[in-house]
Amino acid sequence: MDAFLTRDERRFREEIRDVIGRILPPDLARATRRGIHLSREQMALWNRLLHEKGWGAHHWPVEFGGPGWTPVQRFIFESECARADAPPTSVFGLYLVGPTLYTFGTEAQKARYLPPILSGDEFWCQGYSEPDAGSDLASLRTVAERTEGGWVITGQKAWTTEGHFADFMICLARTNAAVKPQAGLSLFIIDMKSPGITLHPVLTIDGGHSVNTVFLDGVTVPDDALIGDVDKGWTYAKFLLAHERTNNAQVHRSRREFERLKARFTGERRTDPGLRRRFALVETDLAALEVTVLRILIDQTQGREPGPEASIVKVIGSELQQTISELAMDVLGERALELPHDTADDEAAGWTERHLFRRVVTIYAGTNEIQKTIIAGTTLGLR
Amino acid sequence: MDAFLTRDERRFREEIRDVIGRILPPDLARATRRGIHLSREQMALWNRLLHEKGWGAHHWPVEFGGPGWTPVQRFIFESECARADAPPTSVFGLYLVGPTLYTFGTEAQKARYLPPILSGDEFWCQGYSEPDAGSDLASLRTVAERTEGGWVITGQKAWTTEGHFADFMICLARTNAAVKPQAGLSLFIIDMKSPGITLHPVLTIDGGHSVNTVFLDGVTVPDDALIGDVDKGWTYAKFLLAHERTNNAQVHRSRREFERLKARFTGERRTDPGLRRRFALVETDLAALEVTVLRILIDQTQGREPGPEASIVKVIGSELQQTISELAMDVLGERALELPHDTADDEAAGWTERHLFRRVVTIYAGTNEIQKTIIAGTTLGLR
Amino acid sequence: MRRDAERLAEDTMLRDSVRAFLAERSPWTHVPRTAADLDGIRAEAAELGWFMMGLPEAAGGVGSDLEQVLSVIEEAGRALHPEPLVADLLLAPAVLPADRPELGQLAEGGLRFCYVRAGVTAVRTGSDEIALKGTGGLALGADRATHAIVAVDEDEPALFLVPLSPGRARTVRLIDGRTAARIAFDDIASQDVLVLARGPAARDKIAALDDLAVSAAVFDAVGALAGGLELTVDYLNQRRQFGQTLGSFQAVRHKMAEVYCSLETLRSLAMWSAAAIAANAPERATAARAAKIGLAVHGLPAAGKMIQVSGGIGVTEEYRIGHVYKRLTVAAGLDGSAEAKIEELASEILGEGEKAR
Amino acid sequence: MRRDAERLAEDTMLRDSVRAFLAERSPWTHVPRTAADLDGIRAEAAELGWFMMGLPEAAGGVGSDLEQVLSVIEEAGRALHPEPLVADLLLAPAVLPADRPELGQLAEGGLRFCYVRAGVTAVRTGSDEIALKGTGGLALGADRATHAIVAVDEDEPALFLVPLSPGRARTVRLIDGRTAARIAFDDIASQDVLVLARGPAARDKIAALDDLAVSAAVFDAVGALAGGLELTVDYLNQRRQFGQTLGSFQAVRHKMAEVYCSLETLRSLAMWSAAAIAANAPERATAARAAKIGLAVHGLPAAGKMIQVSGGIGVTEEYRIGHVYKRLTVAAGLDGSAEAKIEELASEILGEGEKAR
Repeated sequence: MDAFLTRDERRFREEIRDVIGRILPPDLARATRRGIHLSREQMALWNRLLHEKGWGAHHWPVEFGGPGWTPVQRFIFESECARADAPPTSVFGLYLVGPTLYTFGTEAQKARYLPPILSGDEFWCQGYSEPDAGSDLASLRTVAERTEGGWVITGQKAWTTEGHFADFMICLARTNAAVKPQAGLSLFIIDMKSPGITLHPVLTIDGGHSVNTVFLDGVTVPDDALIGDVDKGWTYAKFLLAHERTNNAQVHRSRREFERLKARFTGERRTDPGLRRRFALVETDLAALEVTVLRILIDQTQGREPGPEASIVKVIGSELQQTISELAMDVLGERALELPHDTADDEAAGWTERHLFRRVVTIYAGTNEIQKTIIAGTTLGLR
Repeated sequence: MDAFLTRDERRFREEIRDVIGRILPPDLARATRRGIHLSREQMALWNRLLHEKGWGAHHWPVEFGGPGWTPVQRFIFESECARADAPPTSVFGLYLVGPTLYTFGTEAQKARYLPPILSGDEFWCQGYSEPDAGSDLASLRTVAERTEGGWVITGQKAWTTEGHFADFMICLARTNAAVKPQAGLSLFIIDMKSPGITLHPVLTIDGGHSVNTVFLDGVTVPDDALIGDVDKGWTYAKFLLAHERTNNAQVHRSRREFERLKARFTGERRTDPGLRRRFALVETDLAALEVTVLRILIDQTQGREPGPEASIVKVIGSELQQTISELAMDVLGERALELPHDTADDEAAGWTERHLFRRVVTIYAGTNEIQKTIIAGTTLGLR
Repeated sequence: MRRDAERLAEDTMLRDSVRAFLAERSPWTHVPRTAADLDGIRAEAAELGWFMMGLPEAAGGVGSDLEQVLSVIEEAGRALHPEPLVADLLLAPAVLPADRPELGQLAEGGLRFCYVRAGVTAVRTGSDEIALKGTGGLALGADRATHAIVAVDEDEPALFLVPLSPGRARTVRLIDGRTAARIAFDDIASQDVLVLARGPAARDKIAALDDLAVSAAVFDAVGALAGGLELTVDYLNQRRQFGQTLGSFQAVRHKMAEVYCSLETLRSLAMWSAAAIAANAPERATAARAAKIGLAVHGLPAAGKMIQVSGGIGVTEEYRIGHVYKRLTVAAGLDGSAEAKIEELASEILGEGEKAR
Repeated sequence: MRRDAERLAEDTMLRDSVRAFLAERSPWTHVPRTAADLDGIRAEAAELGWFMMGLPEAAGGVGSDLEQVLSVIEEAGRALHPEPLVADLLLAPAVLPADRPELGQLAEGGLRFCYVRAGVTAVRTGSDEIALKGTGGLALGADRATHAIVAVDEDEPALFLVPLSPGRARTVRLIDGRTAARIAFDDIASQDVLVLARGPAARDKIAALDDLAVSAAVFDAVGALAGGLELTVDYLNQRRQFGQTLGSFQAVRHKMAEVYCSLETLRSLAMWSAAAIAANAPERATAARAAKIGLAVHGLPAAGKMIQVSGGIGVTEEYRIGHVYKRLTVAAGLDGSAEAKIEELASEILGEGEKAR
């Protein structure tokens, strides 16, 4: 992708690469290669190390602690983090809660909650989805009732990633049953240590634990736990989904993993014509996705609104993640069939776990079917 | 597929192969290889030659002139015809009109119309589709009005293959506007020489002419032109669509063309790993389709109703036809880009014409989308 | 496939009884079964005569044909039954001489076989002494097997029966809940190694075993997919979103139609390979190759699509459809990749690419 | 791609004017245009300055950059304009010395170039005499070209400019309504052959021309697809079936979303190759390869899907979408297959398969 970068940006990349090379602990890189369910400690450590450089939240505005980078610089930074096998930072605090709070929160909320997200000291989870409201948030049933000086929240949240070690939940709850389903929702901050919260771990298809079901049984929150206005939660939630969609493409992780896979693809199998062909096709699609993401970011740099191509990177990126991990399974052969926890082969364990877990990427954050419906309607104008 | 055939069936195959080898004129075989829009004379000649052997309508019951073969014998016969590059016989008379008439027609209709179909002396076209009723037959607008001693038919028929040389049309027209759309349709026989009929040729994407739009402007037909009962046309039409679905798989033509393509795939390109891989995948899918068709036929032989697998062969077979012709285009390279009429390369001309024309096979006879909806509902029971 | 009415009725009865037995005794659970549990199920299956099905009559067989034995395998796949049965029901009966006492013990459920391919070589140590060297490839059930059928596919091919002492191989737990092992043969005493075949006869037998193993693996996969399809249709007809059942969405319906097309395509390939094995037809190897290819290019994506239409629940460990996907992943990954079979098939139908250069 | 506001405004103005001109002067028809008709359009395009765009300023160029010239190509693709423009707008300006008189004639629309790859060899007949041998591959517009740029890619690579006498090559009509020819060079007098480059410099120039030609062909395809998408969305929003618009069916919507994903993927690859050419970046050849691969694996299937959702009308000669499909088929099939590019790309990223053996 060098053809798209300015000389300054390439110099910036060298600097970032150099710093990351120095600050990233090797066993964090190894843990990132080996699996996807990292511990809070591992993610927090990396967040803290970045924060020391002023890069704790590289996409936040400068006034809230961001480094003031252009979208292309962020692209480069993310790419370099992936390239070094740095662990992902926790997506909920940094991508979901932070922007929500600095856009819609009170000054007090910003002052209280943003700094510990930035530093990696406090973790968040999302409380949007419910057992009967996954992609269809309008039908969610968790209810928040007004009480003296606050709200009482009751309901059940599903697919709560990292809920078992989060400090807070950003929770969407119904505050008005009288209006149409999407209009009566509000956003709340819930302290996960509150009485009335019970968690059930949900194991995913790879056998790992990062997802939970959260039961909210009359959980009391104070008045200032409400974000923005009452009954406007759906608007806020939608606002966020429309931004940061490029994050869902996961293009940098895909690139890095694909480069590792190339290195693993050695010996006799390297002549397998079918596998070679699939490598070339992935290379093509991955490069195209990198350019598409860059197109969106360069548009942003030039002050233009993201064009319609922004709607497609989640669909393409998630399918590509699966294509790459399927190729990896075939490259690894028998090794990839062993239970990841049991095998001594780090690389194989990592691929197997990722491959299985990644059946989810075409389902979460709005299934690809829903994304396609949106593309057809909003982008293409099909009626 | 030999593993599925009895010794008698293999002997039967030898006999058929031997006869076809003797009676098929070489230039008919060449014309079949070179293109898809055969003339009436070419199709009629082959039909006549088969009729001389008693094989004019190999799938009809003995009492109407069929040879009395089992479904598996018919499979073998069709396979041998394709293998010899025999031209297809006209599908409308033999597969659509014949079975309709011997199932629902009067004795007089059978006596008048069946023998010339059997011998190849009279050709038929279908008058089901309309410009606004392709896959959605229930919305068709052609009207038949009762008159003294007959009916007057007015409307417009679309996608009328072979209409320009057919003697008769089997026409679906609305006879009752008072009932629900599908209930008020009737089936008529129309003499194509009747006053009031105008044809417009419709060129297809390959530049060829086999399809027409037919305007019916107050065309008068006698009472005995009605097939079966008034207002039952939809039932009759559906009955037929449910049978002979294996014909839509076109598995024998696909096999033959694929074998020819293997032979063409010589020289330097034969080592192209991507093309080799695609050949192997087609071989797999083609073999699977042959077995699936055989499964349906063997079920019939054993007196069982066709199982749910009968619904899928049109979808699979049509997609496979396209996959094969796409592979052919890549095997032929530049040669395949020349207008078929212009090129001296018979094989390339045939492939190019077929490739382009075959964009239609996933659309006609009920689009594959409609077939999938049927599979999901009727076969799988999705609600 | 071509059966008379009597045989068809017998087939149906057998299939129903196997399905009912597994539903009762081995209902699906995401929790791995204990060895004791599996032993109990095996003992009852033996009483039902499962392990006599494939035996020649001289060895106490009950005259079942290949199609019937494969229907048991298919049902085990449908139930995602974790015990590998292929070596016991099909491979051992195909290669052990009818007079071997092991067949009788097998019939009673007392033995467990595994089939070891790749990685092992044989060395003559004396005039009639044979020593095996090396560690075999990952073999299903090898961790609990009492006997290994070992194929050596070298210049002088050979096929051996090797009794295994318990606990000699480390159990490898697979992603689909089944277990396997890689057996090291270096320290097995020569006198314990029974030669089943040597030379060209061994080559033929190994080829036949390979095709049989692939065919059976594909029948297992067909069963797993068919069970998954049933489950998924039920789920889609119940679960509602945006005010309608999931099963009413056109995109979901079409995806499921494609799953069904894939399943029946795979079933056809499995049936072809079975027919070719039963007839020992020249197309036997081709059909087995095609079946393995079909497993990878049709079966596995179909399982993936069922996860997709199931949504979130599809990726949870406690829901069955993910285990269908994992069982097929294991089947596709064991005993040689589909990519290799694609290459073999290409060379078969087009000639060697390299030589043509 | 990274343009300041002024440049962006200029881009938009250019694109709009080209689109308007082609809509007015070359509205789509399935009937092949006459040569006179094409000549008339060309003369007007020349007056608008199209053929000056790619020229160096010394030769009368107007300072357009590659991105802008490619936007003209893309618009010509969108209009399915049958006249090939790539050799005139991009290739000739890239290889002819700035002082050649042909550039001036080109700017006025008086010349037509074609690019001939493969099939031609060069023989030294005297100290400075060159004779060309052989017949070139199928080259777009070669039937009407006044000059051929001929690449000889042998041990001693060379690049030539050859004037062509009218009517020397038989017109080959292509399926997409464009015309081409295979030019025989055997009887061309040596003194008529102008050597543009020789040796390593020629090799570099040929590689650059090849990448430029591929990139332009993909921009043409992107334009054709984008025009087809617009047409198809309109059609789907109008045409009704089963009481609703076709565009309201979920299966149709999803297929169209996939078409859009394919189109934007292809556009990204085209933009990458253009950026790499403009920067003469090391990734130039990789990007061109990827663009050609994308044309085959994303572009062509997307065009096929649009035919499918259009139904019956989609396969008629008088409707435009089939011609989009045919234009992409020609683009994919000319100048080396995508399969070959896939192989090249695999070797580039993985090393030679054969050597690793």
